[in-house]
Amino acid sequence: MSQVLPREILICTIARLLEGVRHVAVGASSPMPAAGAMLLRAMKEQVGAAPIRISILGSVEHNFFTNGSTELFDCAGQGRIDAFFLGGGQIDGQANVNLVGVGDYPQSIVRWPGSFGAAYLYFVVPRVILFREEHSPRVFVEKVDFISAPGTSDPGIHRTGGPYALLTSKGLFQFDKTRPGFTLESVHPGHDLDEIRAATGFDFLHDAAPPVTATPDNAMLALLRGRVLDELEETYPAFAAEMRRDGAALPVL
Amino acid sequence: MSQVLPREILICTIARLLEGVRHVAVGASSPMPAAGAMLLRAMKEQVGAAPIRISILGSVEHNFFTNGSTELFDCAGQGRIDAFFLGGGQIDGQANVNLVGVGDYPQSIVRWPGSFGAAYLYFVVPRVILFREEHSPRVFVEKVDFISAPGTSDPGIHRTGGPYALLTSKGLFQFDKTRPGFTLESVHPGHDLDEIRAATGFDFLHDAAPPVTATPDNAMLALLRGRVLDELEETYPAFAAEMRRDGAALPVL
Amino acid sequence: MLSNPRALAGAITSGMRVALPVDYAGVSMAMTRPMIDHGAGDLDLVCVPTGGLQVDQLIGAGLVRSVETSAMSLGEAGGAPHFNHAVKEGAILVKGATCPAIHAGLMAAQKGSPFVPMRGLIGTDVLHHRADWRIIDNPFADGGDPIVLIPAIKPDVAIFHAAMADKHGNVWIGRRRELAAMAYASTTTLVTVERIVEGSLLADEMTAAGTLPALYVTAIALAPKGAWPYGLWGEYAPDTPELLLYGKAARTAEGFADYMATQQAETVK
Amino acid sequence: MLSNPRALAGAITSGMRVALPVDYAGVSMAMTRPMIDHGAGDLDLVCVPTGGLQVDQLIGAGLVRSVETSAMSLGEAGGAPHFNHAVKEGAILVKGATCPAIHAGLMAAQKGSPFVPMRGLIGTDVLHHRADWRIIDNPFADGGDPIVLIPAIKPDVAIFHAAMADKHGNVWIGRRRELAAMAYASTTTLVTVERIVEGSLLADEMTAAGTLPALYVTAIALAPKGAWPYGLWGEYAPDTPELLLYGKAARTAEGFADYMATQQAETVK
Repeated sequence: MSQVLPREILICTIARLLEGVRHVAVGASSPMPAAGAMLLRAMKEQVGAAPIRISILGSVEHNFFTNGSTELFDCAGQGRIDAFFLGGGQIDGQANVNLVGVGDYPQSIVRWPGSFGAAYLYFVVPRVILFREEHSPRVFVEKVDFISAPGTSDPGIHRTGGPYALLTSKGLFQFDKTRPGFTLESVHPGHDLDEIRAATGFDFLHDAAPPVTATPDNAMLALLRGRVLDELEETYPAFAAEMRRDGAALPVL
Repeated sequence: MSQVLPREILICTIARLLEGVRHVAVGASSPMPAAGAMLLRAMKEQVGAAPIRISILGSVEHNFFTNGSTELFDCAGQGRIDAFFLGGGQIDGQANVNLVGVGDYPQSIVRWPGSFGAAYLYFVVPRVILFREEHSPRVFVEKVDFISAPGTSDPGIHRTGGPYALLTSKGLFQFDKTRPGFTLESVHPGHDLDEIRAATGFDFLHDAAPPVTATPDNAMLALLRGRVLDELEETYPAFAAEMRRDGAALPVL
Repeated sequence: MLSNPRALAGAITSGMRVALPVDYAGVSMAMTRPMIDHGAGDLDLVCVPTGGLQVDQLIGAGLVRSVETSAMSLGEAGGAPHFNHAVKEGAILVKGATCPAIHAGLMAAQKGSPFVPMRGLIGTDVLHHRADWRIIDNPFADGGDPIVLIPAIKPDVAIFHAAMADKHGNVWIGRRRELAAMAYASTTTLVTVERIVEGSLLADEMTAAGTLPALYVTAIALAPKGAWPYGLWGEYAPDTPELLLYGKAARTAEGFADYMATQQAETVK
Repeated sequence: MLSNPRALAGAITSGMRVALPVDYAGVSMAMTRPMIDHGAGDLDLVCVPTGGLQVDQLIGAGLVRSVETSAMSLGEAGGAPHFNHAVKEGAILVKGATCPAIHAGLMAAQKGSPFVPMRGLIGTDVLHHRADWRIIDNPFADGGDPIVLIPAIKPDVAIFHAAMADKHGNVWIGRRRELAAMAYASTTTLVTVERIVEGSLLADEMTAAGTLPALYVTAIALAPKGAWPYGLWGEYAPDTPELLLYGKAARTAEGFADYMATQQAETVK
């Protein structure tokens, strides 16, 4: 059995988080979410299960929309998008997401691009996966400086979507909206609970000895390294090449 | 000089009523409004004036819309349609229009097709020309049985459009929204005030001896009988043929 | 995803809200007979934005509970006989509308919004008879300025006919974008087409511009001349003599039964 | 109706509200330099729905009073340096939005409505900083159910780049229908195109499906490669090295001046 790259574990985890979706939308510059979605699609196809639709925003190749840039939001509002990914310059323990900046708005000290569609999509996409590789106290803060999209809403607020999980380079968290707060579900190979606690600016629940994130079996890995990287290459050529290079450098056990 | 057909007078009157518009929309089965608009367009072109745009609904040939059947209404709401024509099973002295039926709604005694877009367009098209050839007390009533579109609105109601004139086979009326009510502007050749009074179920203002509706000069008539009928033929072949046949039967003086 | 009109009709169940297009935009007449044979009734029809032959036949067959429409006619063939009769008898509920209000209701559903506002309407008997519409004062004005709110129209199924589809389920609707609006707003969408083309309609930007993506399409059936006797925008003209024939025949129950029986001979596969 | 980019820029006057498209949808970069040379300032930009290179250059040239946008970046080339600097200095007003809110505002203008409702937003700091938006309780709910209303966005002018136009003034926008939405909502629309084609784009149903009719188009100018260094959907890809070059150069006033001077040599007709 071959060794597994950290990014391969992330991609396979994303595929697992998407289990059961019919339609997933991913951002233009989100190769790992796209890879996870493509991996799940390939796995479903192998067993003859219902097909999964993947919309990659800004891609001419994987764009199923024909009504301009409003269609993604309309489609989500109609309940036709089951899963979406959000990053965030800051994410806090209530799953609030900040895409705008650090410091007092509008004259922030650090400024990120902006909220994009998050202030809407977070409310209407049932399974929003928070995905941020950098796992550090400057990203995972006690309280965000600006709420681009809130993790939870009061009961009287119409909301059909929200945070489902938080995936980082170190671990995987589930979100409990009743509490509200995150629970550490698993720690990626090579990391541990103390490290995650030190790198996380908010409190979270966890087992005394949390499990290790599952690594993919050989079949899943073969699919990812073969067909999925081929498919990925059309839209994310640089990322696919990097994955192949890193994969080739792995020692075979 | 040749004699003039009654319908030619109507078409030339329509062209005069449209003076100054940039964009006029006409219904699919409205050959005379279309002819009037085409006549004005041809006259403007002859003198090198700003062009007039004519949208004929339901026509593939004269359709400038590409956003489905909602576009006419959007376009009107944007203020891009200057003139439109409305008929009406009943029209009353307040310029209320009934396109639905006679008797108690919904189980009307007589039922017409329905309100179509009138309940909106009458509010947002600045120059709505009420056009109904049949001039009889059953059409021009004291009070309509169903208001598909009201002639006037209270001052607090947002309204940028409304009735501009009423043209029938017998005469031409202007509408005064402050009164509100109609004023007979002219009587078509071959008709008189007493006849119009008898045929009209509502009161209207008029001069003791109202003028006769202007007949077209030879240049206007030549344009109508030539180029305009040719243009009209593409969309309304039966109507154009009828006009040619009637014109050919006229004695030349 | 490729099927036939009878199988498509099988997806309709009693009590569904069904969106149907205006006569010139792509009426799936090919679905009318299969719907009647299938027999799912108590339908609430939404005409986008007006109705005609298909609606009249469905009413004649006793499948219709209510009709939301801004007009109903057979065009040159005059009034819609079964509609007019059913209204007079009180056999169906009519929700009278005006064209842009129906488009507005579909737009609200497309946007996932509970309503959209619409100018006009105030002082009309159209509004007067719509207890399901609301008036509020425009919150952006300094008091006053009443405006009507139209609630979202969310049909269970949209049914229409188009020129072509590909094997991936994409449907070319051209500039008849009300068909896309119907599909966006509806839970399921059933489409009959003149022809199935090779390749993907989304692969080329020219065809993609007029394409309703498969994402919104539940099932497609091949039905050449499937809008007949209506025309199909950009493809063929209406068959006016046939419409006149129907308009005359349908004035009596026997005439309607005879007409429909004759049609059946032609449309059964 | 056919003109050149400099003449088009002449139609812009100080204080206008200007709608500009997202980086991949057809930014008329060919208009940027003529706009700067023309010098009409105090512009209120509306990014549909996000901004980048063009907006940054207009800010750098001192022409911008405010920017309504849901995001601002140069993509792979990082943050927009002049935008970020101007925001920090308080030199421009930012009206922070979220993509569907900008589309909603344009849709309200397209429909001639004063506002449209939009789900989401409640509890965000985006909403908190928009005093021009309103919250009402959904009149169709049984009390409660707050919903945000977005007022109509009515730009004075929309400016974009497209693949082709015909001599009648019709513009082919393909499936980038946000360009049509911008034009519907705006008083005037200025368009640069890659090429002018013979005949009418409306004469054929295939091209008509992707065409913005001349009715909404004020003037058109030929500008081959007019989106460069951005790409044009379905035509050519973005020139990422050039974007990186700008991103680096524009960090200093001198770098920006040098960069713009070099561009001028290339774009002056």
